[in-house]
Amino acid sequence: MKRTSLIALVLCLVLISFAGAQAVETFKIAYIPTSIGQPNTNAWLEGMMRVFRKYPNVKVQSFDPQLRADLQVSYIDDVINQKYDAIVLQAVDAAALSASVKAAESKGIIVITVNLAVLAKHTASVQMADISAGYLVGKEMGKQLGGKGNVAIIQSPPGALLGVNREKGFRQAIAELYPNIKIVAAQSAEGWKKEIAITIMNSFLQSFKQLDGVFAVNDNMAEGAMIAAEAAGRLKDIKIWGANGQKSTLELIEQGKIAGTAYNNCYAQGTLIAEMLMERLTKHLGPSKDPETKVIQIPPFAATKETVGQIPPEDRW
Amino acid sequence: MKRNLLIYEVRLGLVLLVLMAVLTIISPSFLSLTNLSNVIWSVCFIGILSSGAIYPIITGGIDLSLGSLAALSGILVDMFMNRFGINWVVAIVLTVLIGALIGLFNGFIVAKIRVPAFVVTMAAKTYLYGVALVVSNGAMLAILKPKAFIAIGTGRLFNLPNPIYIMLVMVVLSQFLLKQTAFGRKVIAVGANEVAAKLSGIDPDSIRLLSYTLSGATTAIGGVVLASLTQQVFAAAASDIELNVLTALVIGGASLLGGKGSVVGGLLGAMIVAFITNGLNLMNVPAPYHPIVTGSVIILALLMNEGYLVPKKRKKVLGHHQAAA
Amino acid sequence: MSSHVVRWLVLLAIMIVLSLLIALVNPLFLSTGNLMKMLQEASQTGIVAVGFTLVMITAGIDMSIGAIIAVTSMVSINFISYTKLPVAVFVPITLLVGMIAGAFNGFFITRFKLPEFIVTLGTKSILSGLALVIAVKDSMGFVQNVYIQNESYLWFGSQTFGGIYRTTIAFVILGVATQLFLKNTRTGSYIYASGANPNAAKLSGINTERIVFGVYIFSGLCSSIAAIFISSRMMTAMPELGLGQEMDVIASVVLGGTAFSGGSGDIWGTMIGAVFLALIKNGILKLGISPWIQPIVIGGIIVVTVIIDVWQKKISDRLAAKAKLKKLAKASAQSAA
Amino acid sequence: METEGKSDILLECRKIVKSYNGPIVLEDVNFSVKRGEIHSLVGENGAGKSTLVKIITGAIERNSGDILFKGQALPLQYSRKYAENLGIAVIYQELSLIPGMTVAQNIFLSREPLYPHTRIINKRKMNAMAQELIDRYQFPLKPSDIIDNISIAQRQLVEILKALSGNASLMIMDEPTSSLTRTEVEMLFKIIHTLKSEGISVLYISHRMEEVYALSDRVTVLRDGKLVSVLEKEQINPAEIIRLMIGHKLEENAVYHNLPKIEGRKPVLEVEGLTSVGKFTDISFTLHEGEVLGIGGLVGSGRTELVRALYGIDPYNKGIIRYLGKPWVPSVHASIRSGIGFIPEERRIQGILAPLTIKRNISITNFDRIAPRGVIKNKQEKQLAIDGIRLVNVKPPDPEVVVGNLSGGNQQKVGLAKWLVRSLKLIFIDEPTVGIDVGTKEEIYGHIRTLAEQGVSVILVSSDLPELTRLSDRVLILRKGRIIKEFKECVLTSEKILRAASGILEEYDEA
Repeated sequence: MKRTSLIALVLCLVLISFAGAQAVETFKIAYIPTSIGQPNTNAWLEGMMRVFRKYPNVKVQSFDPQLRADLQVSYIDDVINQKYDAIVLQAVDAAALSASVKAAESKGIIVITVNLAVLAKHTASVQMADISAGYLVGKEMGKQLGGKGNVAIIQSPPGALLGVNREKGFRQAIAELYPNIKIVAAQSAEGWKKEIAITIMNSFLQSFKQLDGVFAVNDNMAEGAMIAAEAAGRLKDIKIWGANGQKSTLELIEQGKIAGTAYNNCYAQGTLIAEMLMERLTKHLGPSKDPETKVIQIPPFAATKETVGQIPPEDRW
Repeated sequence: MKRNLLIYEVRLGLVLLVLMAVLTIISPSFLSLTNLSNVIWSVCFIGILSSGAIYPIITGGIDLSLGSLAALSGILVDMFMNRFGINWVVAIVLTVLIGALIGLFNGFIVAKIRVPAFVVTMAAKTYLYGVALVVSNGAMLAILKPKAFIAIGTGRLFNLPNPIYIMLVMVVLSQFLLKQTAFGRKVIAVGANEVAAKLSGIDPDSIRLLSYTLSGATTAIGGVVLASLTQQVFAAAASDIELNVLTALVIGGASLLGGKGSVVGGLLGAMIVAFITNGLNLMNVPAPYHPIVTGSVIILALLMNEGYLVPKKRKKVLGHHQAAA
Repeated sequence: MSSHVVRWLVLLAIMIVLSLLIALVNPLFLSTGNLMKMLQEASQTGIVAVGFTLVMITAGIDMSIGAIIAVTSMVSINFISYTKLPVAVFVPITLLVGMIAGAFNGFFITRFKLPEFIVTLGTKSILSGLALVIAVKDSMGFVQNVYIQNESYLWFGSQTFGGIYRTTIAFVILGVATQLFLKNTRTGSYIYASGANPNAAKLSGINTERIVFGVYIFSGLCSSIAAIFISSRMMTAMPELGLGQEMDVIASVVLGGTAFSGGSGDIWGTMIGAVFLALIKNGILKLGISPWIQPIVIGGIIVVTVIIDVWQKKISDRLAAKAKLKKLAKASAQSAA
Repeated sequence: METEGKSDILLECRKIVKSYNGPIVLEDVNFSVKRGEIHSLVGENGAGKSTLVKIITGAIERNSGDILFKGQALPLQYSRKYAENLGIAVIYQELSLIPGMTVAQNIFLSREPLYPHTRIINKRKMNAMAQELIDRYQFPLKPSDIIDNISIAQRQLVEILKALSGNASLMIMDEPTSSLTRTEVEMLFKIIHTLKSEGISVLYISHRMEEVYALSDRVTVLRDGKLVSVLEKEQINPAEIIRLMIGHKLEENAVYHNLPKIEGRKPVLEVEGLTSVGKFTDISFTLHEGEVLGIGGLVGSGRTELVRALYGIDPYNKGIIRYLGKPWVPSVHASIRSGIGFIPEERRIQGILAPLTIKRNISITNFDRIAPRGVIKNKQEKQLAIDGIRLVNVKPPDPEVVVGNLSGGNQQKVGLAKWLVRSLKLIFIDEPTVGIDVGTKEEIYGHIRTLAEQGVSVILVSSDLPELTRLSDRVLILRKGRIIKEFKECVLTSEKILRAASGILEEYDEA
């Protein structure tokens, strides 16, 4: 038991050293993305911080749900218990988070969702509209293909709404605008993983001697598809599109290796969210009383070799 | 033992051939050099990790920290090369050394302090993920240079991707180390009967220590290769890969109670899974059905290996419990 | 036996110390609301862990628990969204599905003597696929997660007097019942026997196959119970719900002192283990530290805890040995005289 | 308990035939046990003893022949439970108790007293019943003892109680004394006689002739699956039994009595005042080249601890050891490198690597030879295994056979072989022939003597006194960690051995 208490003491020091000084009167904001360490989630945070840095009394705490809705739910409960003032949430699932969001707002916590509005009504949702992003990709790719050809899709894991919506939009565009473009295959990459996207692309290249376009529902997987196509020496004949517009992909677009992506200015998104929050917080407005969730859509921008130049370096994430 | 395991691996090989035959019939584009090389390519990462992960398992332990460590290694090698500007060869050596050290640390807690390997390495999985986040500033970093480094993962030799050669070399080395060296034999002995091994002049602790160190080192190599072929590193890069490695090894004849197993079997196991996935992709089977088929085939493969479903007289196999005794 | 009690005390001591430290940093940690929530999370893991403990006592392992949660929650979701059946009808059916899944494991493990680990991994894979297949879909065939409104179903995940979650109550009841069952019934002792020395158990006329079979069914049952509470509490379910929870469950059981070698361990330990894990994971969020550091601290605490556990065992053993030596010395002195 | 008339016979087997698809292991064996008699069943391994027992207990079915128990004919195929319910109980060689459970739980496992109309165990009642049994036979046990914490002998008592609680009328004991000390054996014998006096028949299976000799009312001898003969009380004598079992009279040279004088040989191991607190105290002796030094004494007298310390497994507190004249600090590694070998007790737990092949088991101590640079030379390894197998003639002589599947005797031979292939100077041997049949015993004795004749020094620890006296040039008797007696001269025939043995017993019982 002596040893136990000794260890305990050590732990005590460790923990306390970690525990930052808790300012007395602060706004505590919880940032709950689908997972940390992703370019877009980091960019949103950075975008928000560009605003929050001006307010010393704002403390932002991020959480790491590792793509698990049940963890997001549990984090929100915790945020409620800890009496945070606001939550910025990129929901893994629209239904799964509804109950929690409802609870949070009823406790006077402002909830702003990113990219995906949960079913329950909440203060605001700032979206890069997934469906229209997919639609945009479909439209642009169709143009590049001259309205005909074989196209394959690298899907997100089944049930991941973000990816699913983009795919929906894409399929919709193809169906409506290009009757001569055939969607020949669709395979989903477990965990949005790049190496798996490569494997899937390989099997596409294998099964289709004539493949003209590939839509990977995020840039990461598009890069994977690119690697595979390049290795097979068929990159020239295949227009690979992604969605998000992360920095590395934009560079590949400039090099002409990737055909394009639906670029979304995550910094701007983050900044917008932060400004809305500060507005309500400083005026102590609390969650909005409006009957409907205020949805702000940031129109996606089709970044291709031609247009990518228009994206200034400071907006590249 | 050796003879039995050989038989086991041969049987596994047969299962693989049957599978390939079936796939060729179903989808003609299956049996082509490019496709086969693609499939083998897709098991490279698992193959490389298995070549080291087999050792803790044979000593009756386990290493669940593979995924986090691999990701961390990728991040480290990138940091060395592109943040500190160290020559890529040196950077890789450093990374592998660090991987070995982390493995050694796990091994120390398991062998010397005698904490169950499962808990130790599971905790390691957790905190190494944290370390990876810290080192990478929680960012997903793209590796675009040096070209030589990228070539490791993306280059080709005799029209086959480099990783295949790397994996084959590691697997062969691992198999050789296990079957043809005193060290390997000692590892097996410790797994089979620690007391007897000890009385025969083997020091189980140091054998364990070395096993985990090996596992750490090979995992680091795997991480480097993964980083090079995806040209990108981040903390969650290889999350949960350890389960796939474990599955491969156990299909390959390894027993979680120790004393049994081989990396060649592990590779065959991984390929069985990979071929199924590939076949499903070629046939464009919708995602939900992939795991169903894979799972069923795994169980069928097991049944075959245990001597069921095959006409020849079934061989009595030890159940887990007897094996434990 | 007594050594068990000691290690519980040690674990509890560590828990108390940690709680106090966390409370120092953030008093909200000790608020009823938070404690109840912590217990609720412990219960969600714990309910599964109870079944898992029995599996491990028979020297087995069940990697399919997560997938069983996924598939069973999908089953009840289907009932809710496609039928008007009352909860009292479809919840039992859901539980039955869980038991069938467990029986599937049990069958291959006992009938064909396949290694538990890999069989259950196979099952996991199959079931997680099934969960996707049966998941509620929209017109375009994409998975669409339902927002549960069925009041009587939401009852399970809701709170009751004193803010206690019903999940917690269920966990306690299940835990205590199982513990009593293990220690006081014939079947209970058969379970230990089958894990500790299967051959001997067979010699005593125990049908170990049947025991193992039953244990996997029970594990399936526990997982499906958890599925109902979790989905009710989230007011929805996803086809990937529960996947990735295996590690937490195993960790609780192992921290609770049940060995992979079988024949030892009990539910008290598992319950403490589950609460311990929930405590760290919940407490860490109270420290206001970066999510990058959190896993490092959690991993660190777990390692330190198990090391302490080993030490306390070593110490008590050493004390015992010392006492024995004293006795021997006395004896030899007498014999010399 | 009447002993007149037909009912005199409890168990009768007529013309039992058993063959495991092909080879016939039992051929027309007739066998009977009377009520309240102690009946020994002897024969070499493979003679069919265990098969016959398995058939009687219902573990396996017979091909033909009748079994009558209490005059009732038993079906061709029946379960263990069925036999148990009839009153046929077995004390298994490998103890069949559940670790972690209490004595009471083990005694009543699967027969626990339940509360009416439930499956809930009535623990109070169960413990009371256990206590009752224990008192009745005055066993040194407590119902609440956890099995892991009691001695092997006590566990055996639990086994017996387990059988008694199922009110058995025939109790089959398979090698019950293999792991018991002399005094424990005597206690067991007392118990066996108590059982007899209660009219319970005991079917006793053992390789230890002196036990068979001391206990039996009748002895049935099997050889190669055939009944050789049934000896009545007066006909029983060890030499005769061995003759019947082995089939040919043991050539005289099988009994090693022409022991060479050890004077003038150079000392190999010199030990002075070796002490390990709580294990052994002030041990001093000198072991000469080619000498077999026996160490006797009760289990727990410090014999095993002593050799473990000398071999370098366990540390010791004080004392000086000289090996080949030079000061020596033992460590397993150093020992092996300098030509010292060690054959531990409990061969299955400590000796062999059960899941590995003979070849692998032999290599384990010889990496310096088959893998000088760390890489294994397959040819040498194979050759080494073949040599080893030939040296001790393991059956089957196939290096690739898994050791776990060999008979106890052959496992021990492999354990011996891995050392014999090395050029040894000194070897420690702990309980080499536990549970091994007479024939193999003789072989192993042969190897030990051959070692000695080749100039290898041997330290032999054994509870089997004939073994000690037959093989050793000198015997040290340990008691409570001290040397209390040294025997110099040795004896020849088994009767003399038995007499000497009991003589020795008196010697150290009074000390």
